[in-house]
Amino acid sequence: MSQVRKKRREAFLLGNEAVVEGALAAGCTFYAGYPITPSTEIMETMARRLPQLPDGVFLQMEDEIASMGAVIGASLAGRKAMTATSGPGFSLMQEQIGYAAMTETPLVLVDVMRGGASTGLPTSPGQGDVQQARWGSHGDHPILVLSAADVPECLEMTVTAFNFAEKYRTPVVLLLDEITAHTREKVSLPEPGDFEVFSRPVPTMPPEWYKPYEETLRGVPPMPPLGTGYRFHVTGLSHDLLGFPTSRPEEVAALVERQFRKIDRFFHDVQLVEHVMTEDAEALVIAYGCVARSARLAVRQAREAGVRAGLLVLKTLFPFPRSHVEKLLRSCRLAVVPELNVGQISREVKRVNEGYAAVRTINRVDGQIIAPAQILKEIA
Amino acid sequence: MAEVTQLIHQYLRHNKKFPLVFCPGCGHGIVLGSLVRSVHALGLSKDEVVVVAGIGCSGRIAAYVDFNTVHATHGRALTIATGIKMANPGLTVIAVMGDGDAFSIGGNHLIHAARRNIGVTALVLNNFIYGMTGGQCSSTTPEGAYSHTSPMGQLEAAFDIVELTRAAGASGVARGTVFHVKALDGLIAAALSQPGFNLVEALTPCFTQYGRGNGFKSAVDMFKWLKDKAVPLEAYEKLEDKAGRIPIGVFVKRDAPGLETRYAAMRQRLLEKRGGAA
Amino acid sequence: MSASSKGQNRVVVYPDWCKGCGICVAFCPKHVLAPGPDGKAVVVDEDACVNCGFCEPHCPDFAIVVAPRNGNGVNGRPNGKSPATDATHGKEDCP
Amino acid sequence: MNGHDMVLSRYEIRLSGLGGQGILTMGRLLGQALALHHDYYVTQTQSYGPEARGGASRADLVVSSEPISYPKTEYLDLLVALSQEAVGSYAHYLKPRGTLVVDTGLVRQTPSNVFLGLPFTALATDGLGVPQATNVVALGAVAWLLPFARPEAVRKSLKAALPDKIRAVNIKAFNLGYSEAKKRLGEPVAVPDPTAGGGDDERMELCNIMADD
Repeated sequence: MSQVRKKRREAFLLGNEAVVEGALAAGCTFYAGYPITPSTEIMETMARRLPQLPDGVFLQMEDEIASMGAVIGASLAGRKAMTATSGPGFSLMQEQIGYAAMTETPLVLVDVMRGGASTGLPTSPGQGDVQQARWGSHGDHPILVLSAADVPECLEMTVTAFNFAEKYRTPVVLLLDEITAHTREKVSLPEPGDFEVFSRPVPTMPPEWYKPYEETLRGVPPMPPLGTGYRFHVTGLSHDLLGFPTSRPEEVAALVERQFRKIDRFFHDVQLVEHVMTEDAEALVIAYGCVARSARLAVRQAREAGVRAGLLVLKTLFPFPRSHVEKLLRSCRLAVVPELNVGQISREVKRVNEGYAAVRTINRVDGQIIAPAQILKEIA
Repeated sequence: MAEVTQLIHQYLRHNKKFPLVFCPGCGHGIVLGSLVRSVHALGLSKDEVVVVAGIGCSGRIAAYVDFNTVHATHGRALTIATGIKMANPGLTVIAVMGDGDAFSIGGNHLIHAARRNIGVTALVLNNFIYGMTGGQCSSTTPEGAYSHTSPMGQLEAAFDIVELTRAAGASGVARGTVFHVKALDGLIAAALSQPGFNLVEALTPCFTQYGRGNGFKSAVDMFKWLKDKAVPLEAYEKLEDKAGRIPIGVFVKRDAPGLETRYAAMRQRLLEKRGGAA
Repeated sequence: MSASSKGQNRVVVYPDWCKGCGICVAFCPKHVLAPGPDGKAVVVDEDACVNCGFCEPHCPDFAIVVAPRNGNGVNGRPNGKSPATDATHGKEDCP
Repeated sequence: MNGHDMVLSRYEIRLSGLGGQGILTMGRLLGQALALHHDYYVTQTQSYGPEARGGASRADLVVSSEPISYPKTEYLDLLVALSQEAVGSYAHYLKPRGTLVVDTGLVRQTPSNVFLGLPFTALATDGLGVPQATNVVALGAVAWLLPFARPEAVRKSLKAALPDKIRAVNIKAFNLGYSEAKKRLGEPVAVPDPTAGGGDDERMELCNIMADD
């Protein structure tokens, strides 16, 4: 993120509204969605903003499946497109997430997590969609999952989500929670040039030579908008370099391997974390989303009480930033993972821990945020 | 007539495997030919045509034609088509679907595509059955018909597709058959040239999965059945005994702009308002 | 399209693409086509063809071509070979 | 004039009342004024969902000179309660030296007799003839009571947020609340001094107050 900070236009925005500012700054011109609490303000703000753009398109679709379909269609036609939803809608979108991953269609999906399974707690925070964001769609596929903890970060991470989507030709899920989405804070409104903005690579060879799923240096094939002379086939079936269905084992394997490799090779680029006083930390908190804010206060309070506490904020949840976490686990005695679920990221932390540190979890699934005091109790 | 087949050859992807994947006597190839002839007749270039197909036998059509082709998820062809059309209204977007695609799993998308009158042509290949999965009943399987999932005869009524789509607000609704292929060419071409959402239902027999279990002796037998039972709408209305007869032709023809046109007009109004205020 | 073209047409079936569904055979008004030994359509009476326009668009597999004999041949090729396969053409030489 | 620059460490405010009283708007306006026209960090959250539709309504603000970690309120420095129900639900979240402000026309009972009160609804209804402006009258009082809030900043935020048609009456309502508070509630409330340690025990020096109008 290269954000230039200077005196500029400011606004007092909801996290959800900041997402829209980020999306527009990243070049998003297409939104299709279905209203659902607590993500609705994203859609409502898009409904006001997009028609004001010369080529902006806003669509309210009949359900979340259709929303994802429209977003995929728009992306194939060359648009930077997004949708937003919450738990129940996120479940409905899983089918199309897999399709986007398989066809390598860039898009951004913001999931504002609410409490509970099923209809659960529509107006309370939760973080129960973390593993679903990674593995919700059937079959092995790569995906990027990001998070944001405060309102300015909602804006920044939305830009990042679009950049990653375009750069790696992949669906990117930005996980927010009800607290982050519904908190108002001051945000500097982006001016053109504030953010580095990526757009997908397009083919530069004559159409007859274009192979839509050919290996490239980065593993990311160029992608022309529909209707520009490159007439190719897009399918969710396992496909060959030309995009046509294949079941030949070597072609199928090559496709899946490249799809993973295009992201695996760039872990250093996509795995974003923030270190807060971790250099000498004995007691480490690993957190993301609104819980990271509580953790920040708790860690400060612990430091004031003489405990060498530190905080690792995960901005990228998947691919799980293993190297960052592993390094800190080796140097601390205790790692505390507070989450608004029964233990979805702690599962990943434990997986990479390999006995270095004691891993404790704080889990809350009653629709209430984990308060700083609760975290402080575990680390102090 | 030589141009008929040779024309189609020009629109096929020559690196694809032929013959077509469809069973002997399947009407899908005929619809594919009809689609190609309609596009050709309208003088559209291959580049400006997008075919979005669903899942099922009909979905395989997309891979064969040398347009921009998208093979979507099951039932979702119209959603992707909607996104494409709104993103680039200059494209001619055709959603090719089967009866399962369009009326069962994608039924909601169909009525909403019709309601918002998005400028997409839905070409539905209705064979009354789920062919690719091996012959299960669909929401257009006639009452009483046999299938692997209605082994005692279908209890449920079939959708009246014309009334459904008409009520939902489509610009155009038409029905043709693969036996009446010249007429079908015309129906598709008319649908492609009319603004808004246009649905063409093409009755295309599936002998393998539907015909065999329902008293047909061969694919040819099913074509004969279509020939006998399908009646042009005007004649159908005059029939005294309509039982078992299928009206074909144009049922709905409204002059209504597509959503993409209305959207562009709204954007233009906003632009002018801002320009005027400035 | 009319009887006046009788005896002036060349009818080609590409056996590679024909699946032997029998539609062309069943509906040909002049019995130009008949099922061959493998079930695929063969041309048995080309001279009878009046180019009525049924078989070509009704062939689900794009395997039949009917063209005037005095024209440039089928697909611009004098012997009407399949553009995709160049396979042996149908028995258009049969009486 | 009110509105001193003060160093704040998590000053927590809750505005509460019934659905329809405009509590959420009041929270947004106050937050906007403090965040955009003062040098403070502000987080504003609010109640959503059936709770917000059914009866109770609340908007919370945390105001601080430092970046705010935990965005929700924990212990309130200021509670504005425009209904009896709100007093009952939230009074126990007040810090020991926190300030309770109630609508004396609607709240019959308070947990202790240490509270400030004005008949906001009556002021809006009888004074202005616009009962819908109750929230803005209360906002005026809050602007007076918060020693660090600059009334002209709140007015600016009000003007920016409201459509022309109702702007004038709301500015009037704001001024009414501000001047009534100044007249009847005494000085702005004390704000804990974070540099003094045990801030709750420290009381602010009273401000020199000049009426804005």
